[in-house]
Amino acid sequence: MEEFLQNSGFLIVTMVQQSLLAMSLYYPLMAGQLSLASPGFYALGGYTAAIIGTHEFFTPLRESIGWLAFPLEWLVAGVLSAILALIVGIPALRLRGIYLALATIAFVEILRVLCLNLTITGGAIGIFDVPQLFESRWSYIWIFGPLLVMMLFFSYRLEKSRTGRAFQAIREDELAADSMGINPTRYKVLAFVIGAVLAGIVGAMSAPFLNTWNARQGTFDASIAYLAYVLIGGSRSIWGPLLGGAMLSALPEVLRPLKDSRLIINGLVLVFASIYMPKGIAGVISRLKRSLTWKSRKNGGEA
Amino acid sequence: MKRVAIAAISLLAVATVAQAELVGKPIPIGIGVAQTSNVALLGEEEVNGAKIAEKYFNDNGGINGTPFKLIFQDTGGDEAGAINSFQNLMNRDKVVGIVGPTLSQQAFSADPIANRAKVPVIGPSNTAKGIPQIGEYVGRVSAPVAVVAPNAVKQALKEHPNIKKVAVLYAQNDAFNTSESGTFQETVKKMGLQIATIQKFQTTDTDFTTQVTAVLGANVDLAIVSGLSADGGNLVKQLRQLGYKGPIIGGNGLNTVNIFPVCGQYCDGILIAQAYSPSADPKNAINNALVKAYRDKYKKDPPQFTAQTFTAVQVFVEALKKVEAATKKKITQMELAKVREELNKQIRVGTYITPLGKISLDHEGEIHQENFYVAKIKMNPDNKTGKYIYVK
Amino acid sequence: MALLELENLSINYGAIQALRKLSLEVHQGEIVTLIGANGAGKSTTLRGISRLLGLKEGKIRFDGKDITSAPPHAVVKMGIAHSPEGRQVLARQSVEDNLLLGAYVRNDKSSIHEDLLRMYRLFPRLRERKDQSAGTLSGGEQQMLAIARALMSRPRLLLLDEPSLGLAPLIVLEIFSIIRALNEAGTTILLVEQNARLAMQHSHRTYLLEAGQISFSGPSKELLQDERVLHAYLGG
Amino acid sequence: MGTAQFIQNFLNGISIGSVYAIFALGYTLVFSILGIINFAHGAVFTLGAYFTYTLTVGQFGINGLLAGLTIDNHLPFYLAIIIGSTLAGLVGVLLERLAFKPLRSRGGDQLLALVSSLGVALVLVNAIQYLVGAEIYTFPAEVYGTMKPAIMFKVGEQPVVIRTVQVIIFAVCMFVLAILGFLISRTRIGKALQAVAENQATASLLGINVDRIILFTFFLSGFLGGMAGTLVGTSFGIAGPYFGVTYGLKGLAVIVLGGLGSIPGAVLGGMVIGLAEAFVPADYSAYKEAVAFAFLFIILLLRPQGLLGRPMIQKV
Repeated sequence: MEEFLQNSGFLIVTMVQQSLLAMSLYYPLMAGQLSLASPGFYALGGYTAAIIGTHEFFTPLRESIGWLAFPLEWLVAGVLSAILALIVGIPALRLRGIYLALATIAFVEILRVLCLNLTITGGAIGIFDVPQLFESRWSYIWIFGPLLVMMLFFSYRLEKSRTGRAFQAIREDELAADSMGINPTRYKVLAFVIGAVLAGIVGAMSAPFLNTWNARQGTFDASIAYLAYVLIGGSRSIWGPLLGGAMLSALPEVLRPLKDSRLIINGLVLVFASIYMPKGIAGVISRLKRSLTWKSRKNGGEA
Repeated sequence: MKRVAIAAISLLAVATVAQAELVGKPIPIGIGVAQTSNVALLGEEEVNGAKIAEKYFNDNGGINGTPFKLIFQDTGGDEAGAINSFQNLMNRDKVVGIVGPTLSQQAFSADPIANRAKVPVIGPSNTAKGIPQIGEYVGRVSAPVAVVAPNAVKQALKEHPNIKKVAVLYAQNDAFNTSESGTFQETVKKMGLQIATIQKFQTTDTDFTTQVTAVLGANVDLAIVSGLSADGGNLVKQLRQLGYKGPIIGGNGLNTVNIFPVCGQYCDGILIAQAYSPSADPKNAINNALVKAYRDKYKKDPPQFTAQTFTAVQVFVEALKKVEAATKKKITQMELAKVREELNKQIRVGTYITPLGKISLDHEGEIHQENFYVAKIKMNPDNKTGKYIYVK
Repeated sequence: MALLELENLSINYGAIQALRKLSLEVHQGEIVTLIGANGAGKSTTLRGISRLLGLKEGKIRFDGKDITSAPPHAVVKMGIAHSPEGRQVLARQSVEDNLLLGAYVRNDKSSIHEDLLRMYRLFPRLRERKDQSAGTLSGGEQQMLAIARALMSRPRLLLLDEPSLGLAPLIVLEIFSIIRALNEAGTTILLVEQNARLAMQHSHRTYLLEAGQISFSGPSKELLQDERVLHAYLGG
Repeated sequence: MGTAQFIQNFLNGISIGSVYAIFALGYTLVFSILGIINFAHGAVFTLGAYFTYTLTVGQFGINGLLAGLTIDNHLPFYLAIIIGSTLAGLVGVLLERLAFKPLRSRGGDQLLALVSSLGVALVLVNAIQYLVGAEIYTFPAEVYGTMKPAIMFKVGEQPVVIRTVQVIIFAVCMFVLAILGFLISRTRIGKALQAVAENQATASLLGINVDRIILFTFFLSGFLGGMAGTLVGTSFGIAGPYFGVTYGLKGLAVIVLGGLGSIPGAVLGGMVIGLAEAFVPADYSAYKEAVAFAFLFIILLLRPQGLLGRPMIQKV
């Protein structure tokens, strides 16, 4: 068992981490907004943690509070992400559909070029030797895991709340929601900020997890990867991004024995998954569940 | 039933911990470089070097008669991929040491993990500052370019004493080129020359018209280009096509035969700062062997990353031999953890005569390389192939 | 023999069954009207015939040939033109381009031009606006355009969906006289209409559609006298 | 900035812009008809360059399955680019059949087309690497005959220069734009294409075989992509399997700026972004990369339909 965790621990934690990032896309989507900004906030969070963790300016602070520096990093990353999300979100969320997605992609790219050029972000090399919270990669499950559980619980509560119903209403029909007295802009920005804060915190947790941080984290490729997680997982329930993120991020590793052709197969899986699972993995599961219960009821009736 | 299962599992766990693992036979050495993604252009050169080294050293008796085998795990181009590759090599493939990863950024991510697991790593192409300092198990055979660059500038001045104004161009999204360019800029200033313009680009760029016309507008006498093969080669080509006639210095990233097809006839005359030269020392037997094997197989001279990866494998092989000499035991009869520890010690002892010339790794794992080279590119009449003519 | 024959046609919209085993016939040279309440399945029937909608079951025969599994464009080629409900003109294209696209299935260049002129004679208003983009036309003009465009394919069977929708009474009368004229010139017509009385006055036979099924059918003249039909659909 | 400098920057901008534009033409074509972004366009672009390379030079490098293979029958460049682009067009057709059509006929979420085209891109790029490695392949300088590599003229005392191959790309770009313009607004198939782009159901009621028009569009897009890939390849070399993919992102900025789905818009968008990049002052060249995206962000806020686009009905 220990050996298994030694070897696959990093991958398992990565699956949780990517699930969380997929979830960060899900909240705006709950309110009908296709935002691909998460990698930007993920990068911001990572830089926040890496800078607080390594910059000499923060040395006295780190020395005085010890391991509490880590939760502090998460907090600061969350707050900064929220502020940036408000600045970007308020103008950008007037856009819809693919236009919003494109605007958020632009945001991610602008941020990337900025990080590549600033001194504080370490330029192309980035920031390395980021202080560690745990010795082994597997132990990072103790921060990503609880965050995942918390987010699941949060999503569950959110869906049942007034806010969640407002999101739903906007997703179904923004104009109708508006006429029902729901302020679409407010809720759209709120959903965007929730996703941004989550991505920022995940980034702050990931900098120690990956040992280093640079401008290659949080790019257009990541935007598209997260979108694939949500769509292949299923965009109609929180389980979708969770499953999609976990499975798609594990796929290239699972295919590792195929060597040279592993990414070809990975691509084929994406194609077939989108064609044969239009409602995502979550959709397939709920259909299976339905057909099973239906069958058992039918069998029960006949008996 | 359940309890029995748990007991069995814990027994197994105890057993694996208690029963110390021996090194497999043939002795496994890991190669974790980028075989996919857009970094694969560099990774492929490394794979080729590793494969030639595997054949060469096994044909020459392996490790005192015991053969070794290389195990390849693709890192892809990102940090997580590098970690996954290293984890697989260390835990599943049970390698004694790892050659990799391709990029410095990946090294900052994956090397600490190998270091904590006490698995020796030799970087074949990680040149950023701070790599050997990651930990005691991390070393490299790729010299940080600070020592290489000044020579090229000196050579250019020797050939063209009238140089006054210099243009510096570099790929800003690449760690190596950014730091190399920094060194170039310092050198230029120290020599009392004027930096007339600094132009930045991306390794993914192809069109350099803006940068080139800025250089032309600045009326410089020397252009120094730090880039990788595709972008650097294109930049040189466009400089020449648009009428730049002065000397060009290429950074170490241009030290690859891969640029020949890119800039073709326009490659002619570029001064290249080299950490490896296929032709500098005709008496270097091991380099001759590498060059011959490479030519036989690929019909051209080996690029620097190929030579450096070959060297990394060579360092492992020779250090393994030293481990056997020191412990008076066969590697295959030793515990894996012990071999890794001893191997790491031996890597840092003594010198190696490699295709890079005479090198050693200091206690930190930093390479000390006796010779650096400056070469001038001479293109063949077909304008597709060429050679590096060693000038210093 | 019937020109068009529907046999036990069933069509689903998602989980909702819009048509249930509907059968009807249209003979060569007829004008047949399909009337019924909103949501009874009138437009669905037409969309089924022109193959815009997939069938759950049933058969469609046109001129003796089974077209049940033919794609929509093939159906047009065989001689069925469908002027859809609402403003289904190509708004970005000019009026003339819309008309020429109506003749997309034809290869006889010279007679296409003749037909174009014929349409302009039938609908002078379209001639006035021929270079305007279709999106700028009024509702009535768009309706005319849709009909004219359908005619440009020289159909043997014309499916007309709500030609009077949203039009001023005078224009409605104009359109119905055109329909009559077309029919006299040899085009068979299947008509769906809200304005049931008017449609029945201009047609040979009528089918009454209720909840996806035919509940009544017969010669229009007889149905116009029928108490129940009068009561339910003709507001009298 | 002097006149000469201004003209030089302008020419630089146009020449960079033509590359963006020529990439974007096929990209925007598929969007115009299906309302989706085809992420595999960059891969088809790359593939076209490799096809033409195979037909003209036919000499493979040292990595991949085809390592060391040499094909002795060489075609003249003009023939090779046509056949190579046609092959790329056929790949486009295959792409539509395998990755897009099944989604359409199953009525899945339109966004899934992004994922499946991404999957195809992944397959193509890695298949290329599997076959020919990640090496750089270049066309011989003679493909355009014996021309001077650059054109130089003087404005006042100041020299102004431009690479000949850039002039060729610009000319081809304009030529293609004219041909496409004619094809789309003057021919039967072009009219049908416009009808399908506007409303597929209505188009099918006119007897237009929508499926075939979509297929034709993908062929055209692939053909244009393949040709663009070849041309750009002659200018810069084929820098590995990711060569075209790197244009994908900036291509998005280009087609949005010009107006999603607008063909003249793609050309205009390319030129505008090329010019904007060219006029970035030398001291800020590090931020040049961000210019296109700053433009993208701003244009989306001010005029989401782009410079030449029509106000859009939501498509996806």
